[in-house]
Amino acid sequence: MRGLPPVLITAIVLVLGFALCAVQFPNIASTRVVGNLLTDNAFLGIVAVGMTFVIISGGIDLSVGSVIGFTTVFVALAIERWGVPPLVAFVLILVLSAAFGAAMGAVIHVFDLPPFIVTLAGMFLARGASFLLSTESVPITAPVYSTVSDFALRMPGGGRLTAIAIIMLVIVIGGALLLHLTRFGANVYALGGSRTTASLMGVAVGKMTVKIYMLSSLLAGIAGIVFSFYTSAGYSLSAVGVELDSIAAVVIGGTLLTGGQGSVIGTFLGVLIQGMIQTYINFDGTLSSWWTKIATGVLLFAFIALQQGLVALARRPVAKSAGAAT
Amino acid sequence: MTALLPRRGLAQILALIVILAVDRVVSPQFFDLRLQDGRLFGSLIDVLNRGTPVALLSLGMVLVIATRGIDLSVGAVMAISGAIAASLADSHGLPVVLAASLGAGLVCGLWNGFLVAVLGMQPIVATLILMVAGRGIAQLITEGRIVTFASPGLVWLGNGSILGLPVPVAIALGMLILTGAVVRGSALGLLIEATGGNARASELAGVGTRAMILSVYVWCGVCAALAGVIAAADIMGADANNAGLWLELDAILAVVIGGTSLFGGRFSLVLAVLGALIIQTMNTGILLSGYPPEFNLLVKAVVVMAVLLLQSPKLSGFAGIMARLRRAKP
Amino acid sequence: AELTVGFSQIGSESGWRAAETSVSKQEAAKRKVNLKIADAQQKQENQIKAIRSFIAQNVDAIFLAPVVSTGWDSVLKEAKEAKIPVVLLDRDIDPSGKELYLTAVTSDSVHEGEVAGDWLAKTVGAKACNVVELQGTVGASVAANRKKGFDTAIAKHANLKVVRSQTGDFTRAKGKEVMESFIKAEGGGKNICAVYAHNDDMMVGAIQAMKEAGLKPGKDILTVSIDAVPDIFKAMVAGEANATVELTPNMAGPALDAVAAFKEKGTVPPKWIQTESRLLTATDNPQKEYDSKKGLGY
Amino acid sequence: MENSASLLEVRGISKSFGAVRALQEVDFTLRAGEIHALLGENGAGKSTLIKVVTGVFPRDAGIVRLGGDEVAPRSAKAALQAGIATVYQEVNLLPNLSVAQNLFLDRQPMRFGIVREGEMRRRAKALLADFGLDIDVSAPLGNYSVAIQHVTAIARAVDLSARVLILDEPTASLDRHEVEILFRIMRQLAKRGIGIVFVSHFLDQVYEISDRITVLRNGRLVGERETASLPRIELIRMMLGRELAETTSARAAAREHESRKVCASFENYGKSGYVAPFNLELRHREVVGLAGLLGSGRTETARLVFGAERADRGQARVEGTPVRLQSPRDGVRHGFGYCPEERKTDGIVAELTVRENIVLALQAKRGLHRPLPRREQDEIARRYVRMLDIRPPDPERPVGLLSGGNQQKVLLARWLATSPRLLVLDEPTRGIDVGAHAEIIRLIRELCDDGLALLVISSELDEIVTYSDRVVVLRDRAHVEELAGETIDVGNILAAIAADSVAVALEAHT
Ligand SMILES: Nc1ncnc2c1ncn2[C@@H]1O[C@H](COP(=O)(O)OP(=O)(O)OP(=O)(O)O)[C@@H](O)[C@H]1O
Ligand SMILES: Nc1ncnc2c1ncn2[C@@H]1O[C@H](COP(=O)(O)OP(=O)(O)OP(=O)(O)O)[C@@H](O)[C@H]1O
Ligand SMILES: [Mg+2]
Ligand SMILES: [Mg+2]
Repeated sequence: MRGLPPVLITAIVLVLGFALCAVQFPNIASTRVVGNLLTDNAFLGIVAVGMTFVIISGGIDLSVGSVIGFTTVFVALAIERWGVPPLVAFVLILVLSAAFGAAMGAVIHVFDLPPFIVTLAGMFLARGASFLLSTESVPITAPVYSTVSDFALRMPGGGRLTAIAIIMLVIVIGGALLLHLTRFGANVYALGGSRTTASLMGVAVGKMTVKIYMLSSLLAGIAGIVFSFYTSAGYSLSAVGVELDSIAAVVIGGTLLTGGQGSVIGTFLGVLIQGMIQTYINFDGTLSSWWTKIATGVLLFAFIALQQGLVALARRPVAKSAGAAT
Repeated sequence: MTALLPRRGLAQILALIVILAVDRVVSPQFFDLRLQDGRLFGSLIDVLNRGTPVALLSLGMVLVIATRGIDLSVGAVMAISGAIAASLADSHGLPVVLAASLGAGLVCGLWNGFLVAVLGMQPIVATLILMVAGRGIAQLITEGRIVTFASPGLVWLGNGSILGLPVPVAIALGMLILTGAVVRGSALGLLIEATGGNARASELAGVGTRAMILSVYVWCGVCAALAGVIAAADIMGADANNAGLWLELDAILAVVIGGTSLFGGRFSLVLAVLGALIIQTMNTGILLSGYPPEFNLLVKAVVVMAVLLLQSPKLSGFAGIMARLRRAKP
Repeated sequence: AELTVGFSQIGSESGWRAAETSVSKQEAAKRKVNLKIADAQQKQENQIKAIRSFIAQNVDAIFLAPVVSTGWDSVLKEAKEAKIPVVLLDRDIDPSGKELYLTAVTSDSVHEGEVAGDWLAKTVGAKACNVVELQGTVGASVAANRKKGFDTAIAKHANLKVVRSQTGDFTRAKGKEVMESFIKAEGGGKNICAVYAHNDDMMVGAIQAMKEAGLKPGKDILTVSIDAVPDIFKAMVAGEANATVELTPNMAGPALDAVAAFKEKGTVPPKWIQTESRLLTATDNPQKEYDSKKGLGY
Repeated sequence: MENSASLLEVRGISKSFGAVRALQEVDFTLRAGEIHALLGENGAGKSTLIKVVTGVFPRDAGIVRLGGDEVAPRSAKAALQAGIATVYQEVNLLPNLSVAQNLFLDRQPMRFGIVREGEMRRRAKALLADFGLDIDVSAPLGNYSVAIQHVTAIARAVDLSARVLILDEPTASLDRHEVEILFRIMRQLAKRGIGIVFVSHFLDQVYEISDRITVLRNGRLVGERETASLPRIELIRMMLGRELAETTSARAAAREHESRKVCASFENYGKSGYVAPFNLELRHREVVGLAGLLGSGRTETARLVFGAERADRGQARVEGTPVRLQSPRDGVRHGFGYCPEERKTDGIVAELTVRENIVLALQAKRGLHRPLPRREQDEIARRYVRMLDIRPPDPERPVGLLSGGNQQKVLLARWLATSPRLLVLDEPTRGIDVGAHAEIIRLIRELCDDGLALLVISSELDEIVTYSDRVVVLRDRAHVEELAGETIDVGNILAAIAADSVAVALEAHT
């Protein structure tokens, strides 16, 4: 199975980290904290799934944070000010964000421009558009919101598996299936291997590029809706910097930024590792703003170094299979 | 007719001219210059002066990107060096202050280079570590305060003038010439381009690719540190919380607008600096225009896309458009 | 027993914020309260995470300096379920969440803008006056409120007009850059009669820009800003700044007292403990203000 | 076969890249059921013609008819759908995907929108079995040697070819045995009525397999002939536009062995899991050939000798002095040079110009502080462009835009420019046209006479026999035999390669 060993290693790193944290703060080892970890990182997990596709295909999408921000504002205004029923608002925003991603993908392909820059422009655009919609934060009072926010499966030990956590888990599983079991997924890897070669082998590179960025923006839209559930509000400055968090999660999860390798499950573990770091720092609670940043950096380094070390260890020199059998 | 014009850089120059023209439209006094206390004064000078930090960053960034890397930590390094400069300014002489803050940039660059070249981490995550932690270090130095200083030497670096030009602009020009001389005067330029173009092949050709990668990150760190010192000198204080915030994106943008590919290889220092100027010309234009700030990002997005499309290989810039027109005729 | 209080702080985006953090620590130490501060790095999601982890740790009270006014309902409900009182510091949240917190210790940022506007109107008198405005970060509620208050105050005076308004992101560097362009756009500064900045840091940058343009801030151009950080008093002493509206960094003191009273005697504090928005000008002994504030971690 | 209908008709195709006119009014006709060789020098335009036909490059002029209907595929996918399957010269497959995925990319067996992994693997195994390959098809393709990758690419194209199969230098990295298998399959396909275009620089193979030959020169059509009625000399004249004294496979006169000083020696040198420890002496004025099957460890030996791979045992000496070869830099410092076999990934820096690629190793050797002045660079570049006949003779052209064979020459020039004492050449003539092939072999001999020590790897045993003074034979990543002097001939080498299965070797030889 492609990408499994690094994923296992990432999982080991996560469990190890969790155990270490639990030794220091026994409270961490509770379903409550685990539930929180899933809920608090739900939107990050969802965008990171989309980012995984983009990065494996050899691209990058810097616009996701802004798309989340835009989505929250749009949804809030649609429901609260324009009187659109919530479900219709969701459909509208998902169509809108998918179209936005498709447009970025098309520009990247047609004009042969670097994704980094095109999506950077997309990031400015989406954030700018949300400022235009509203610079104030808009509370959402629709009953769906309180129903969804209050919904949770109780786990033994008082933990709550919330609706948004469930949405995230479903998307992670769906993403993994899409990436690893479908033709679309294989083509994503193919693009990451080499766009030229993939094209010579008959992959419709242009269509794929459009679809991949569309998927990423669509998931960012869903993440935006989840974020609006999470905060019951729309705010133009929400989710600033999420693009970097999700890229970090994807990379920690063992996906190569150069494309062609990686997995959705790895990304999910990467998200959890980042959540762990955050939780640890919150539990510690003695860190000043600057020590928080330094500790985040150090822990990020420690996790990546540990993981790379383990991967290097695991990569035993395997004799290459010999040539033709005669 | 294309033979008369430089092939590279045409799109950038064109873009700059167009944006300058737009600036002139939104602000009729854009090209006014006058002498004020022995120093030129006017919007054009503002463009140069405000563009300096990003121009300096892009000088380092362009080399990093040429090796197929990226450095997200430059904003944080600016904050660190600014913090160090500000805390030492009133108790030490200018040489010590500069040595300490540029030294800090060098150490930061070494760290990034070590992670990328020796540990083999992917540049974007390797430098993300310092991007996060570095600002923390800067805040640790200032303890979250804005550390102000009055040392005339350092203040002069930010606000003085040489031959009518603001000192930061002179410094940036000097750094451009210095970097150009080092990179193109030695074999560094060729070896960096080879490393970025095909690291495996270059390694096999005997190029010390690790040393190349290490050195570009170090230089990037030093450039960022210098930008940080200038940014601190400009406001006579180190604002560790905000100095250089998100400037890494502007620097990367400048490099790309300057025509250097994010996939490494060929690079141009002058065009990267030109890219920084294009961005600043746009920013200054936005400020002068009087539009409500809610529009800032939208305008930025549109201009960036326009500039990029102008140099898209598919349209192959201006020349491509001309060729198309010519072909369409018969 | 010793109280443990979790404080979800926004971050350290400005000198004022750093001062609030360090004053909070001092106030907690004074009262022998164990204060756990989680820094959210300007992100709401981090604040929510922090509150959740405070709940998981079963603290005695939670202080929250909300980065944005909305989106706290569900997490504050969790706190309420866990019977942990929540006190808002420095900023208020959306009215729908009223019953979810014990009290809010805040200033009124609309009022701050009004104080600034009133001062300017009074100082200018009947003379026509073009004002330029340095806004805070686009989208920040404080920025919107301070703008709103100021606008309301000067709306009564037809001679006052805001001619330019741009964001300076609450920072010195941007304040300086934006002021430079204002000066260029307004006839070298000749058409500007006053600057209003949403915080002092931007004003300090703007003052430099004016000086470099050969203008005399405080004389040629009046200045009024908000926060009362030490450096603005330095400028006042030098005659380069005219007025500032104080935003006290001591929000934790009253909050801690309210919590202690609530825990010991069950005293329910008022829903809003408003801090004073003092107007401080050059006549209010800026040197003394500077000396008293210098050590607070701004 | 004579009267079979024309399947693929190309008329008046032209294609320019900027100022370079790669194709001018080329006609080409492929009939159903024939194997048609497309020949020409390096840079003649063969690959370009193929890419224009399959829609990878847009064409400037001309038409393409497939089975009588005009077609204008605008992408490789469209060409595939029209029934034209192609193995392109340079880009093969995707090393990050599994072998099975590579074989079935974009046409995987599906059920309910889900790829049937098991079924796909089964089919992949069956497909490769036709080529005598039994490998783990779920492993990433990149884990396998170039040869296996190439076979996979061919297998994919064969499986895809509905009407036309185009093979651009498919045999460049195959050994005799695999070439045999390929030819067998090509004949089967032709019998089924599929038209096959075959590009190769191996004239023996062309005569063995093709029915008809089309020759291009400088982007123009020279002519189309029946293979059977075209004498070899005549074919070469068509390709080169001049006579060529055909290289004989006769050995060069044996040179004095004693007079040669040892240049570099390796004692018990090796790396575990890579190559078994070996002893090797390389002398000035001497060519040592490395022979063996694919995967026998020739490239690995070369990399160890050059320093591209670190040995974990043994001692290396240069001119008698013990040295440590830790990195390519060490190799370069000691005056070694190495032309790797995978020129695209390990050799050229595509974006840089011919000049820059040529001076790269020399500059790396001189160090940063002594940049070659531009004038000197130009001079070096011009010298080698002329000496090796690199085309187009423009030193300022990005090397990635050169044809495959010309890229190979640029690599050779890179190392010659460093005036090395030892040159390691891994498949130096791969993809090189007959003219240049003769040139390079002549060059190898000359260099050798000038005192250079050479270690040459080649899958063409004739070639090895022609220039080698000694031949080291490898099997299973170990040096198994050394032949010298009169004992060097193709038969002996084959015997050594397959010492334990002589029969196979003999069969392959015929
Ligand atoms: N993408 C390209 N851009 C510019 N020039 C090109 C490009 N591809 C090929 N050329 C030029 O077109 C000419 C024909 O090249 P082509 O690759 O078709 O030769 P070839 O006959 O296949 O040679 P070889 O036997 O070496 O593979 C060469 O001069 C080459 O430099
Ligand atoms: N350490 C390495 N790093 C990168 N590539 C390697 C390394 N070792 C071997 N290779 C490549 O892997 C392939 C495996 O070589 P292979 O097993 O085919 O040996 P060989 O005897 O040299 O065969 P041939 O030269 O005919 O392909 C070679 O193409 C070689 O270039
Ligand atoms: Mg070719
Ligand atoms: Mg080999």
